[in-house]
Amino acid sequence: MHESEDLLVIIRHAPHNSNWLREGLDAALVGAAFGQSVRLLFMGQGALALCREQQAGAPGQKASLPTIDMLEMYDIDQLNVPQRVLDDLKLPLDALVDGVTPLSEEQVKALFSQNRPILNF
Amino acid sequence: MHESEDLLVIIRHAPHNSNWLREGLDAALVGAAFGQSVRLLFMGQGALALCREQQAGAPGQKASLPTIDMLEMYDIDQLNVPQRVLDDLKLPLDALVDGVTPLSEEQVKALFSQNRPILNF
Amino acid sequence: MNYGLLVMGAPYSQPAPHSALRFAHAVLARGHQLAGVFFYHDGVHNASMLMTPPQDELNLREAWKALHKDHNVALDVCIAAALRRGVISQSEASRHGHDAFNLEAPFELTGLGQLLTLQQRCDRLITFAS
Amino acid sequence: MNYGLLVMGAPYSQPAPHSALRFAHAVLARGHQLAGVFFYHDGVHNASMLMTPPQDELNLREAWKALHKDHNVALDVCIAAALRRGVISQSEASRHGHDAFNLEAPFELTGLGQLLTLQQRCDRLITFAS
Amino acid sequence: MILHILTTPPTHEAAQQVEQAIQAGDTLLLTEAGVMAALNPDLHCWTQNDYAVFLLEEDLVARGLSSIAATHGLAAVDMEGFVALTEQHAQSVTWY
Amino acid sequence: MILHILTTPPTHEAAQQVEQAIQAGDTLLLTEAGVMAALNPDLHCWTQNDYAVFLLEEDLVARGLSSIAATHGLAAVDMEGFVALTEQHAQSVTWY
Repeated sequence: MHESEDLLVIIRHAPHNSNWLREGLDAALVGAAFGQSVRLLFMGQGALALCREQQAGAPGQKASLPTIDMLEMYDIDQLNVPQRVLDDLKLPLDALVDGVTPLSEEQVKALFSQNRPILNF
Repeated sequence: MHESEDLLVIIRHAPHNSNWLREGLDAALVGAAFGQSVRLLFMGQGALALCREQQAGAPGQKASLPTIDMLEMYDIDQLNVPQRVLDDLKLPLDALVDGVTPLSEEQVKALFSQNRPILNF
Repeated sequence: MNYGLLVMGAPYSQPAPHSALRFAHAVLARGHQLAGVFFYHDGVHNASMLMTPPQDELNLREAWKALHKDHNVALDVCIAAALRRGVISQSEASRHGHDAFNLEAPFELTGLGQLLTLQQRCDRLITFAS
Repeated sequence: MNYGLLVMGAPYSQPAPHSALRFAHAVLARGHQLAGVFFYHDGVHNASMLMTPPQDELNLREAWKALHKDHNVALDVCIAAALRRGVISQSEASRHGHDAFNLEAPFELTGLGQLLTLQQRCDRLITFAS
Repeated sequence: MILHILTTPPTHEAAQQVEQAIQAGDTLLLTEAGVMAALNPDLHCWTQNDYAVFLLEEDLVARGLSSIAATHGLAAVDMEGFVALTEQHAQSVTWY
Repeated sequence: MILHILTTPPTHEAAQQVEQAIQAGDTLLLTEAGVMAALNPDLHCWTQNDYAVFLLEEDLVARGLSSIAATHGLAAVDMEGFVALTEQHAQSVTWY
């Protein structure tokens, strides 16, 4: 049994490229609905999930931004992204939705603790 | 309608990682069975398809080396790999099956001609 | 011109079929012919009758079916790629001892040779894969 | 110890389920318990009764079924991920107006909450994805 | 002349592979995840002069990268423009 | 201590991501396509001393890379060893 550290859900896939993003966010929402405190870490292309101007895609590809907007209703207010990811992608912070907190390399590593359940999408 | 240049089939996926390798080789074999002259170009991880020591994988993952060995029976004897791929992967030529021809950067580009049908796997 | 499409991604999991569908309509809108779509690799899942997306999302199989109905586009599915992925017609299902099936017309299970034929008879073969 | 597995790849297309199956047997061989396997993302295709690999290849669904029979391992499939990919049980099929279905016991369609429950009640949750 | 269609981000192996295949006079069309290249105007594809490069507008818009691409002055085509490019090139290769 | 499982080649984005997450004392297990790292003994994971790295033997064998890994003196575990690693680490993360 785990101690009651919060669930860390890692999102590494961009909108529209696969169903990974949506299915990762679903896992975060269900964790929150189960009463877990959920922290989200966006790595790599996952940071694109936070772009404020994203929309629906080609026919059949629903927008994922409404799910991002829904997170706060589930008390998921920890939206973290490594500063290094923003630098590597050349993604300006002001292109992202509000409430995103960039993390230093040490802060990222500190999220990985053996007592914390982790789901990596 | 295309002129009768040979079919170029590009293989870019390694054994056991997906079904891309097998399905790409199948396309080459069917092209040959249809009377097309087929040339194979192995790029990126696809070069691993040529490793002479490869075997079957975990349960349910069949070996693909027998298919490589079968190519010659279908008169597919042009097994090309960019020299740069071998360099990048640090893959020694003597770890590969017989009959592989490394190509220079110019030779690789020359394979791409608008009159040649291409299938990219 | 006469076009053919090769689609190698599964609906909802990969953008390839969604892009391909939109491209298909744009090809027709520009006055070209679309001879056929060949589904290979994970693209065979486009043909599944059991695909059940949420009600507010487009059912891609129905969209391909409409393309066939309205523009007579052939919808060919590689039989070897389909069977190993659990996409199967009634006749193949009974041949392999299954009670159910999930592929029916206008989708047709065919050999890979059909792809090479499509490539030869079309002016353009465009691949959609992600 | 008590183990749970999360499998997120399709048979034959991704190595993840093949690795997971072999890991499952090794876990049991070392005297551990295997409480359950949760199939998510493209892993839902592991449950398809219509999967028809060539005769000289292992049928992965049958291998999972044997694991359930011999070691009482629960085989849970995420319902939302499964339905959009065309993997569906008899009751869900009739609810959605399909004449056929391709998932039956010992595989069970369940909610994603089952994954979080598995993670909480197991000492180890190991993810297989490629 | 060949139309190369790239559906992966610039960090993906396929982006290096297209560089090995593309020749002067060819055209490169970035679609799906390929439009992530719009974030970085220093990438080789934007700084070279051997071949034309276009982004697919609908994929830029879907990912919220349309205004960034415009800021960087990068050329985009819509789906009709994609079809036009296939008309102009006898052969196409998709890299994924 | 966390067991990190990497299933992609060293060129894949996931290989960079695991480097951002892994800490001194953790363990890295390379499985599936991850065993391609055996070809290049100059990779960071082989030259650092902060964490232990293992290759999964069955995936090396399947890809014909077993003797190359042995030549480079790289450590491999079998499937039972994989289970043993999960026993020793309370938490695991798979990078794919």
